[in-house]
Order: sequence, then C-alpha cells, then structure tokens
Amino acid sequence: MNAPVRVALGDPLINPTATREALIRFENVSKRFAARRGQAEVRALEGIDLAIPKGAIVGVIGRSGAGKSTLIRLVNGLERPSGGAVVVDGVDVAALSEKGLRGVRGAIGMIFQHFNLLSSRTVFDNVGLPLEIAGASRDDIRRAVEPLLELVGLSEKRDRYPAELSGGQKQRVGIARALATNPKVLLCDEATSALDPETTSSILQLLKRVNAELGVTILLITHEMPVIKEICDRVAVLEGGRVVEEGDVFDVLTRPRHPTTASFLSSVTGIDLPADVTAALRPEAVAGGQAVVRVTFTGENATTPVISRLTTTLGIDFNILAGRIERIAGRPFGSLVVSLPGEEPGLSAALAALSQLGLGAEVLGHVA
Amino acid sequence: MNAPVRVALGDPLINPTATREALIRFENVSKRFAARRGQAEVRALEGIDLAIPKGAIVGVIGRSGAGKSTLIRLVNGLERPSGGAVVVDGVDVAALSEKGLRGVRGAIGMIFQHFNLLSSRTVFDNVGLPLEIAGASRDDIRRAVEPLLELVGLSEKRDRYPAELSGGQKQRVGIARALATNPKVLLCDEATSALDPETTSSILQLLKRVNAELGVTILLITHEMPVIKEICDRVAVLEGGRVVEEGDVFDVLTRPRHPTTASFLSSVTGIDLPADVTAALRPEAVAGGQAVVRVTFTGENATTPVISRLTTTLGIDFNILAGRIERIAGRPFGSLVVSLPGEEPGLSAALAALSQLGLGAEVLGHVA
Amino acid sequence: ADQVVRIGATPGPHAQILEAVKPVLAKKGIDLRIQEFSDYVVPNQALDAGELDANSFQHQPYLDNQVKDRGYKLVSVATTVNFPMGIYSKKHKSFDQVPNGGTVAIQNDPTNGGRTLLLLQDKGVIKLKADVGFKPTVLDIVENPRKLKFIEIDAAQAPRTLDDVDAAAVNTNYAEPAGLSPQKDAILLEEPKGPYVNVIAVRAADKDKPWVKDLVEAYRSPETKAFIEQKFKGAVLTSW
Amino acid sequence: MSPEIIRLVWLATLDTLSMVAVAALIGTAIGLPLGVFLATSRKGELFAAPAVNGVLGLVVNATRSTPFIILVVAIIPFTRLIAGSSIGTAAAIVPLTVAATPFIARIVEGAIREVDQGLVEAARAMGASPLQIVRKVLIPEALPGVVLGLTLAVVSLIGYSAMVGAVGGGGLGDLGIRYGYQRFMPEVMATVVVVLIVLVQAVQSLGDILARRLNKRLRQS
Amino acid sequence: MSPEIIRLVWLATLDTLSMVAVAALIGTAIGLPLGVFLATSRKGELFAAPAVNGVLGLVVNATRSTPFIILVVAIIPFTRLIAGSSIGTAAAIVPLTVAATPFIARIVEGAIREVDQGLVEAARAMGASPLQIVRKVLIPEALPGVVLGLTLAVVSLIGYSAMVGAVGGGGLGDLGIRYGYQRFMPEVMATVVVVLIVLVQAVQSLGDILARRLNKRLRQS
Ligand SMILES: Nc1ncnc2c1ncn2[C@@H]1O[C@H](COP(=O)(O)OP(=O)(O)OP(=O)(O)O)[C@@H](O)[C@H]1O
Ligand SMILES: Nc1ncnc2c1ncn2[C@@H]1O[C@H](COP(=O)(O)OP(=O)(O)OP(=O)(O)O)[C@@H](O)[C@H]1O
Ligand SMILES: [Mg+2]
Ligand SMILES: [Mg+2]
Repeated sequence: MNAPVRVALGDPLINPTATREALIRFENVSKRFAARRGQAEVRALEGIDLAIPKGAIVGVIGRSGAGKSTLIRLVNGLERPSGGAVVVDGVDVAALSEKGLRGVRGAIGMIFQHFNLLSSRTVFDNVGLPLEIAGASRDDIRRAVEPLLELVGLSEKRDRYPAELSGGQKQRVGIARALATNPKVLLCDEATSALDPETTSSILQLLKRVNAELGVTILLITHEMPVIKEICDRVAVLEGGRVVEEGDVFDVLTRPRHPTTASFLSSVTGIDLPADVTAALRPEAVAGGQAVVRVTFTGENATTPVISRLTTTLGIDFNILAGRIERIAGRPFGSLVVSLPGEEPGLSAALAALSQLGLGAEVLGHVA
Repeated sequence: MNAPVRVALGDPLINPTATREALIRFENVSKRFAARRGQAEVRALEGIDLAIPKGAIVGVIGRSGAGKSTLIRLVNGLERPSGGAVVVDGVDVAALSEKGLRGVRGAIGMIFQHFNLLSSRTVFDNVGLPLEIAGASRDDIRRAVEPLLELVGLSEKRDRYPAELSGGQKQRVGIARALATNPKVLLCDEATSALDPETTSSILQLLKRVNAELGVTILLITHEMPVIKEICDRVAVLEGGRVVEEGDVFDVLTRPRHPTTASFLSSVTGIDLPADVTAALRPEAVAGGQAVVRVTFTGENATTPVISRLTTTLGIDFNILAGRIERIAGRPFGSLVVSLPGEEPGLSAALAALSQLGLGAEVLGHVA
Repeated sequence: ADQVVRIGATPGPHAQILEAVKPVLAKKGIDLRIQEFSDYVVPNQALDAGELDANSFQHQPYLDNQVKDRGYKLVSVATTVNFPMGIYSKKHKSFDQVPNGGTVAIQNDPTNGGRTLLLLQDKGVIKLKADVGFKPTVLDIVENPRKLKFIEIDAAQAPRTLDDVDAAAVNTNYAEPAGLSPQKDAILLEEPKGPYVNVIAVRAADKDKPWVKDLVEAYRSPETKAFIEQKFKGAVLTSW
Repeated sequence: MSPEIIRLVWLATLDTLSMVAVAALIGTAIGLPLGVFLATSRKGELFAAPAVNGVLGLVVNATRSTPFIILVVAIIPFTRLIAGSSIGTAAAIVPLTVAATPFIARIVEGAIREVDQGLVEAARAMGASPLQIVRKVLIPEALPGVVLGLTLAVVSLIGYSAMVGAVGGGGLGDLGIRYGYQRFMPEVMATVVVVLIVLVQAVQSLGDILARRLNKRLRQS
Repeated sequence: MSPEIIRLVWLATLDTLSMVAVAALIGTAIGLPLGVFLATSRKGELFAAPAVNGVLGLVVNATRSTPFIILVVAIIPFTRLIAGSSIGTAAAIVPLTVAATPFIARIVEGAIREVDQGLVEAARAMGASPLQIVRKVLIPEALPGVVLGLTLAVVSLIGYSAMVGAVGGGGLGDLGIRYGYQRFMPEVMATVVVVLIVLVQAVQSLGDILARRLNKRLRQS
C-alpha cells in the first residue's frame, strides 16, 4: 500500500501501460453531518472501502439520499470525512490543508449535480474558468473552449448567460467546463440526468473517448442504469451510506447479490412482467393453458440459437411475451419471458432442456 | 371551440365521465426571447398546435433546448406567448392579467426542473406553502402535508432545510409541493430526472394514481423514454420549437414518423445493434455465414409464437443477438436482432415467411 | 505679487463682515482669503497649526479658555464687533410672565450657552456657582427658583424653536434674519458692554507683522462700519 | 471622572438608545414595505407601477440628499405635529426617523433584489398574490441580507443621532461633541467614544449572529 | 437669485463632486477588499483568520461609531500628513474617506455573503486560490449587489459631505447650511437642495441601471 505521501498528479496518470492499481481509494471512510437544533446527526457514509483503479470508469448507483454525492465530494476535498482516509494518487486528501488540496484539485474535473454555473459569466467564460484559474492565456483558452462547445453542441450559445439556457444546456456547459483542463480524474455527479437520450449518448461517447485516449479515470454517479451499462467498467452500489455491492459491471448487473441492485436492474433487464400478463397469471397449471417462463441469458450462451434449438429438439412452440437481450460490457445478457404449453410432462422437459443449455429458467405462473 | 371566457377551474374538471375534450389547447403559439446586445432573438417555440385532453397524461419529449420547459411554462402563464393563444379550460391564459391568472394557477400544480425550493423553509413548510397560499389552516396543512411526505419518503427529513438535502430529495419535495393542493392540472418539468429507478417508479405510480383517482390532467416533460412508456397516454415530440410528431403513445413509439422520435426510441426499443456485432457486419453475404436480421414486432402479432413457428415451418435456426420486446401502452412491441443462415434461398424464404406473419424484417448485414 | 492673508471665520455676520473688509484690504495689496468653518474649535486649531494667519469669530473669554485648555499660542490683536444676546419669546410679553417650570432654549455651544446663563444670572433669574468664569453650563446652576427647564440647542436653531418654548436665547446675528429686532422684541437683552466683544486673533509670533496692522485698520475702516450699520441695522454693534 | 459626568454619560446612553431604537423601529416599519415596493414596482415586476416607483424613488432620493441639519429645519412643522414640539429628545426622533426610513428602504430594496427569481416564479405558479409573495417568499428569503442591512442602518443611526444636538436631542454623540469636543474634556470624549464603540460592536455582533442563524442556505458540515 | 449665489452654488457643486468622487474612489479601493475580507475570514471560511477578522471588525465598528465631527478632529494630524493641510476641500476628503471606507466595507461584506456557496465550491473544486475565488467568483457574482451598495454609499457620502463645513470643506451641503441655515437665506437653501436632489437622483439612477445591466440572473422575457 502506498503511504499517503504528497505526489504530484502528473504524467504517470496518463501512462496507458499503468497497471490497474487504485488511483482513488476510500479506506473505512465515514461522513456525518453534525446534529443541529432539534435535528439528529446524519450518517451519510459509513465504513466505505472502495478502490477506483487508474484509468477505469467506475459507476456509483444507489437510491436518492444514499450518499452518492457526499462520496464523490470527498475525493476532491469539498467534503471532509469524519473518519477514515481518502487516498488519491497516494495522497490522503482528508489530511491535506485547503492549500494542499489545490494542486490535487487542478487535476480533477468535476461535474456538479446542480451545475453551479456562474451567472455573471457567459457560456464561453464559464467553460474557460478552470483554464483561467490554471493560468492559461486568452488564446489557449479560446483554443480549448471552442472545440469543447462544439462537442457539447453549444457553439451557438457561446455568448449567452446561464439564465438564458435550458436545463440540459446548463448541464452541458458544466460538462464542457469539467473537461476544459484535461483533468486526470473526472468526477461526474449525475452528469447526464437533464439530458435527452441522444445527447446523453453523445456525452457518454465523449467520456469514453477521454477515458480511452487520455486515460482519464472517471468516477460517475448516475441513477440511469443504461449509463452504467454503456460506459462503466466497475460499479458500486450504495445503500444507506454503505457500499452493499461492488465489482465488475457485468458481474454485478447480471448476478446482483443485493436487493437494491436487483430492483435497480429491473429497469434495465426488463425483468418486470407486463402488467396485463401479471394480472392473468395463476399459480396452478390451467388445462390447455400456457406456462409463463422467464428464461435468463447470462452471456455465455446468448450466441447459441437457444429458442430455435428448443423448438427443433422438443417440438415446443415458444411465444415471446416480453424481455430484453442486450450487450453489457460487451457480452450479451438479458431475459425473455416466454409462454409455452403448460402441461406436463412437456413443461418439465422444456425446463430441463433450458437448464441443460445453461439458461436460467423460472416458471412465473400459468395463463389460460 | 370554446370562446376564451373566464371559467372557474372547479368541479367539472374532476368529473370522470367527462369526454376527452381538450383541457389545455395551444393554438398557433409562438414564443420568442427578444434579441439582446449582440445576441440574436431566440425562437423557442413556433406555430405550436397541441391539445391536452381532460384527464389525460400527456408527455412531451424532445432534445435539450427544444422548447419543452418554455412550452409548459406557457400553461400557467409564467411565460407569455409572443403569438397565439393558450387556452386552459376555456380561458385564454395569454390574455389574462397577472391577477386573472391567479385563480387559474390555484388549480395547477407545477414541478420545476430546478426545484425552486425556498431555502428559508423546512421541507414541511415548503410542501405546505401552496396550502398556506390557498389560505388553509395550520391543521389542514399538517393533515395534507404529512401523508405526502410519507408518500415521497421524506417524513424523516420533515424539519430539514433544502441545503441539507440530496438532489433527489429536493426533487421529491418539489413533487410533494406540487401535489399538496390537489390540483386539477399537474405540470411536470423533468419531475423524475434526479431520481433513481425505484423512486422514479414509485413517483410514477403516484402520478398514475392521482390521474386515475382524481382525474388530474398531467402534462409531463421528460427525456426518459421509460417514463413516457410507463404512464403517458399521448406524447408530443418537440424539435427546434415545433411539434414534429404527436399522438397516441403506442402509435408514436411503435411507428415513429420523425427521425428525432426514432432516435429517441432507440434507447427504449433496443434498435441499436451491439457494437461488437456492428463491427463484424459486412454488406455482402459470406459463404457459410449468417445474416443479421432485425425483426420488428408491432403489437398485433407479438402474441403468436413467431420464432418457434418459423423454426418449425422452415427448419431454420434463429439466434437472438439482441433486442427487446415489451408492453407499450398495454400492447407488446419491440424488435429482435437475430442471426440466421445467410445463404440463399433460405434467407429469402425466411424473410418472406416473417413478413407473411406480419413482422417487419430487415437485413442489416452479414457476419462470417 | 500681493500678500495673502488667510483668515478663518464662522458663517454668518463674521464672514459677511470679512467679505466687506476684503476690498478695503485689497487696496493695501493684501489678498484676504476667507475660510468659513461651521465649527468653533477648528478655526483656532487651524490658526495655531499655521494653516490660517488670523481668525475672527470668537470673543476674548473664549480665546483665553482655548489657549488655557489646549496650549495655543494665540493672541488677540483687536476687538471687532459685538452681538448682544437677547432672550425672546412668542408666548410672553416679558420674562416675568414665563411661568414656573417653563422651558428656555439656550445654545448648546459653550460660548453662547454660557453667555446666556451669565445673562440670566445678571438679570437675577438663576444663580451660578461662584468662579465659573465665562463658560458655565447648566450643571453649574446652583439656584433656579423658577424651576426653569433649559433645553440646549444649536445657536442657529434658536429662533426656529420659539413656537415650542416659553423663551429662547437668540444671538443677534440669528435674530435679525429671523425677523426679530433686539431692541423691540427681546424680553431680556444683554448690556452692550461686557466682555463679549469679538476679537481678531493671530499667532503670538505674528502679532507685530505689518499685515496685522493693515488687517486691523481695514476691519475698522469707515467702509466696513458703514457696511455693518447698513446690513445689520443695529443688531451688530461695532466696538470702535 | 466625576459622578456627575458618569450620570451624564448614562443619561446620554439612554437617550441614544431610545432615539435609535424608536427611529429604527419606525424606520423599519415604513422602510421595509417601502423598500419592498421599490424593489418590485418597476415595469414588468410584481407590483408594476413604474410611475409610483419613480415618484417614490424621487422622494426617497430627495430625503436622502438633503443634509441632515437642513432636513431637521425643513420638517420642523411636521416634527411639531408628531412630537408636539420641535426640540428635545422626543422631537429629535422625528427627523432621525425621517432620515433613517429612506436609508432602510434602499437597503431592503437591495436585499430583495437578490432573491432568486425562480422562487418568485414558483410562488406565482401557486397562484400567490403579490402580497403573499412578499410575505412568504421575498422577505423570508431576503431576511439574512435584510438583517445585515438593518444592522448597517442602526449603526448609521447611532452616528446620525450625534447630530440631533442641534435640536436639543441629547444622546451620546451630542454629549461627546459638546463636552468632549467643544469644552475640551478629553475624558468625556473618550468615555463617550468607548460607550459608542461598545454599543456599535454589540449591535453589529447581534446582527451578524442573527443573519447567520437565519441563513439556511449554507451547507453546514 | 444673484449671479453671485449662482456662482457659489456652481463652485460648491464642483467641490461636492470632487470630494465625493475622490472619497468614494479611495473608499472603494480600500473598502472593497476590506469588505471581502470581512465576509470571508470567519472560522472555516475562505481566508479563515478569525482573530484578524475580529480586530478589523472592531476597527470598522470604532470608525463607524465615532461621530463624524469627532472623527474629523481626531484624525487632523493624519489629515495634515496626507493632504498637507487640515482645512479646505482637499483636506476634507480625508475624513470623508475615513468615514466612507468602513461603510463601504460593510456593504460589500453583505453583498459578498449573498453569493451562492455552490459557486465557491465549484471554484474550489477547480483548484482556485482564495484570491482567484474572490476575483473570479465572489466579486463578479456579487457585483449587482455591490453596485447598489456603492450607490447607497455615494448618496450617503453626499450627505456626509455637508458636515465637512467644520473644517472649511465647502460643497453644497455646507453652502446650504451656511447660507440657508445660519444666514437664513431660504432661496439658497432651496437651490442647494434642488441641486443635491438632482445629483442624488442621477447617482441613484446610474447605480440602478448599472446594477440591472450587470445582473445576468434575471430571465428577460
Ligand atoms: N430567457 C431566455 N433568453 C434567451 N433564450 C432563452 C431563454 N430561455 C430559454 N431560452 C432558449 O430557448 C430554447 C428553449 O429552452 P427550453 O428551456 O424550453 O428548453 P427545454 O426543451 O426545456 O430543454 P432542456 O431539456 O434542456 O431543459 C433554448 O434554446 C434556450 O436556450
Ligand atoms: N449539509 C447536510 N446536512 C445534513 N444532512 C445532509 C447534508 N448534506 C447531505 N445530507 C444528507 O446526507 C444524505 C446523503 O446525501 P447525498 O447528497 O450524498 O445523497 P445522494 O446519494 O447524492 O442522493 P441523490 O441521488 O438524491 O442526489 C442524505 O440523506 C442527505 O439528506
Ligand atoms: Mg446527489
Ligand atoms: Mg427544460
């Protein structure tokens, strides 16, 4: 383990050959907001142990109020932990003075949940602010800001003030601003929450690119599962101030161990049954009726023509009611809710065949 | 057409037997923000014709900056149109004085994109504000606010100030506040954008309930297609200040006529191909390879066991690569990207069979 | 070039008279620069500090006291004019009619206020501590048989308070423009002699300079006297 | 220092306190609504009445531009009407109040202008009347700023109150000027100045603490 | 009115303008940083230096609590040092500036405190130094409030400048007091007051317009 010694956030960070050692490490971190007249203390974070590998894109998900924003704000010292250490590139930022933090912060870009744009500055000047702070020349600022505005689609709004922008436009200004200084670390607090799917997707491509090309490590809070799916390598799930699950995106998303994760996933994997089907479901088999079965693809076998094979092998008609199959971290994953003849022994045979193919199969009920 | 006469927004609105006449109607509405030193005029809305039926839940989608917030702000007169009429319950609000608007506004709840919570009031007092304004007694306020806080999961934060809340908690306060007076119309500007899927879903259930039980008409801006899918009856698509598409949710989502809609839908219908498949795609058939075909289910036939039937009929192995089938407004809809043997004449036969079954079928390319 | 003499004065007659002196002195090749101060302390301080060459706004007792208190090296070189202090009333024909417990406005600056108290002592209305000198304060009153209430106000404000008090002490320079005639309207009037003749003060070191003689001569010139008589119509008495 | 002087200082302190307190109270009672109105009555605003706004602005400016002593004289008839006399401590409160009111109004105006327009919009969307917006949104949200501004006004009033000696107002400032300054009793001047500093320090600290208490916008970690 | 009076009024106007302008400029040059420091140097804040903050606060309060005339006299040696003389218009600028500075400082302090803490956080997150935060965030964001506050200060200064007659400062207020008040020439008083009102009205309008121009937070529809 690195001793928490002050090390410049310099070139080593963008070394693409660097092994996946932790660039940011939370060590038993807790954060409490002090009690206030008549109001109890708030334990926003408790015993957080988390490592963000260098060059990775790590997502943090969790319910509203789980402590996500607080967690991310610890990284650049906007919030000081009540206990534990937050080690960034070998330095315990919690132990640094405000002055000491300045150097570290210069290499960390942050996108705020509430944008925090300066109302007195135009779009251009807002994006240029971190560069001004870093001491860049007027020309350098222009050279850096204009392509960024182009990228986030705000060239036209260059000289507008924040009060004249729509919500999503403000958010894009915040994104451009965070990227302006080519930071080594990017902290994104709901960076795309105000954006439409198309703009979101283009922003995510942008983040992917800065990650791939410049080796920027990204810590990303979101409540949109598609965002996690799309760009994260790893994901941590926060619940009531604790990390309840953490790991490779594919593993966590395909085999959630914690109910929160599972419930979040329902929105992405289509595990929820359509309401009209649910309403018709009966627990017992119905003579001449159909069984409703959820077939789960866990990546390995999604490339084999499962459904066709079952049909040919067992001669069973499958009807796809709902479901989704998609790529998560490059591997196909998903589930289908199908109906098939519900009478035995056909049903049992079908289920056996499915599990033999390595598929999950779960009878949800029966319909007439 | 109703003449724009001042009519109280009273009981008639909650009459569940009312026919679906338009409660809110935009008639050739335009909105321009005046030019400013060196900055051109902004044409935020142009020639908007749109009707919001009484008791409906209507969604508005569109890119960031398309004019959604401006549109919704016209309904309660926060923004005055530059041209045209905005008729709410028979009254042209654009023609009303600020004073005249007050009565109309009392019956319209609004959830703001940026929350607009009073920093000097606790959560409880923020939610109670519209009731105070309506002149409710202290007791009535408590009776109305407490269950609402319970519903949005903020009972614990009752006496906290907004500065002590997380982003999603603030948004939930805004939601509770908008519902506090049992409004007849609810305007939601990205009401769930800061919420996790679970909380979003519970808020949507809540909106659905007030709509079903109290007949509240809801005009809802969102960029999250699942939200539209989940609760809207109708949807309008804004693009560059114009309504480019409008209609029944199912129709618009399943047969988008405008590219913006189509591109938004890609996120919900999984029309996008996985990147690894795309990379391997070739335009020409590959000997011994597979064809990649997108099969589109448009609702009517999603209940027939299409894939199995094809397999049995043609003896072709289908491999599902990706895709999604789900219920939109109660009807199954979606598309699957499948691979099947790419050699002729088998491929043509399969395509013919698919279209005979009423399915869309489109060859995307070939893989080895 | 002409010699410049900087002289300080308080606004009102002192300054107005100096304006009449200015052309007379100009004929002697002296440019008189008048500096007005709406304050009684600063003119001496500025004179002592060399920022003025002379001042003309105070009477001898006040000067003596300032010299004693603050160690200024200032002397008077000539007496100038006298503004007899009067007590006026809009409610009473004579001071005897002022009821017991009545209110009397007096000036809140030590010179004028003290002077009024001394006037009242002279007229047997009150009795002051022995040895109070020229600037007694209301605190120095030892006997006040008529239980008069003294309200201290700005000297210039005095004529404006006549509606509110039983009697008010008004310097003649403020009485005249306010339409009060010392001779006709005053219910008590200071004897025109007394120590309260104003003086021209200069630094002790300068007292024999030729310009001092010129200044005094110009001040006491017939032109000046004519101006005073015509302008102040008896409210300002010359001492020469 | 003689007990007599101590008594004088004590009485003067009471005078100052009462004059300043009354003038501040009445000045706030009038200046607060006036300031709110000035802040909200321009074209297109809450109480849009540009003409009235212009006239009131002129009156406020006129009052503010008139030197205090001239103001004192100019309003003597009014003072007499209100206080029954134009001289004395009670009477001095009238010009002090007249001077304090437009000052407070301008300060309140500034604080109200800082309130986030989004909050006004939210209240408008709830159907709030302009008065409700003022009472429930503008004033509570501007309160920390208003309190700091009132602190500034009270401290200025303490300074102004030194000038009411002209009409026999009394008070610490007047005492300091008459005894300490004109009669050259440095120990009186020093005492007065110390008492004034203590007073001002107390007012300022109180204002600061209150403003901080009322400010709920700060994240307190 | 005699041409002489008109000339006097004209000269007095120039005196007032020059005194107020210089005092406001220097007062702002010192008061602005002082106010920023007062607003940001409490415990846990940007320039955290509670002790210095306390001392400076005390100095500011002391200056603000001393009656102007006593202040004028108390700083005469200092005035002489700076202006070469303790009397006259140039000299009067010194006490005016000394009185204006703490006033401006308090006003700036109030405006700075209103700046959204989220913006300060954003700048901190960019690695901005406290000075950069002041220059690039606090001052620009507080500018509309600061401008309104400075307007208030300038108008107050015009009022204060009437008191510098004590040291022969001259100017409109002094002219009004000397001629109008002490020499009972109401027409001079009236002229002076009219000129003062015009002046104040001009300053206030300018301040209002500037503050509105600088305020980019308003949705202008
Ligand atoms: N006050 C204003 N002055 C000038 N332009 C404005 C103003 N308000 C909004 N606009 C512009 O009008 C357009 C529509 O804005 P609007 O807020 O309605 O967008 P939106 O569809 O709600 O976007 P988002 O999804 O990002 O919130 C945008 O281009 C915006 O920049
Ligand atoms: N300054 C504060 N004082 C007291 N409690 C606070 C403060 N800031 C945050 N909290 C509380 O700490 C908890 C965590 O807040 P945080 O902002 O980290 O949540 P979050 O996970 O970002 O939620 P969201 O998704 O809604 O933004 C919440 O319960 C919140 O109410
Ligand atoms: Mg958050
Ligand atoms: Mg919007």
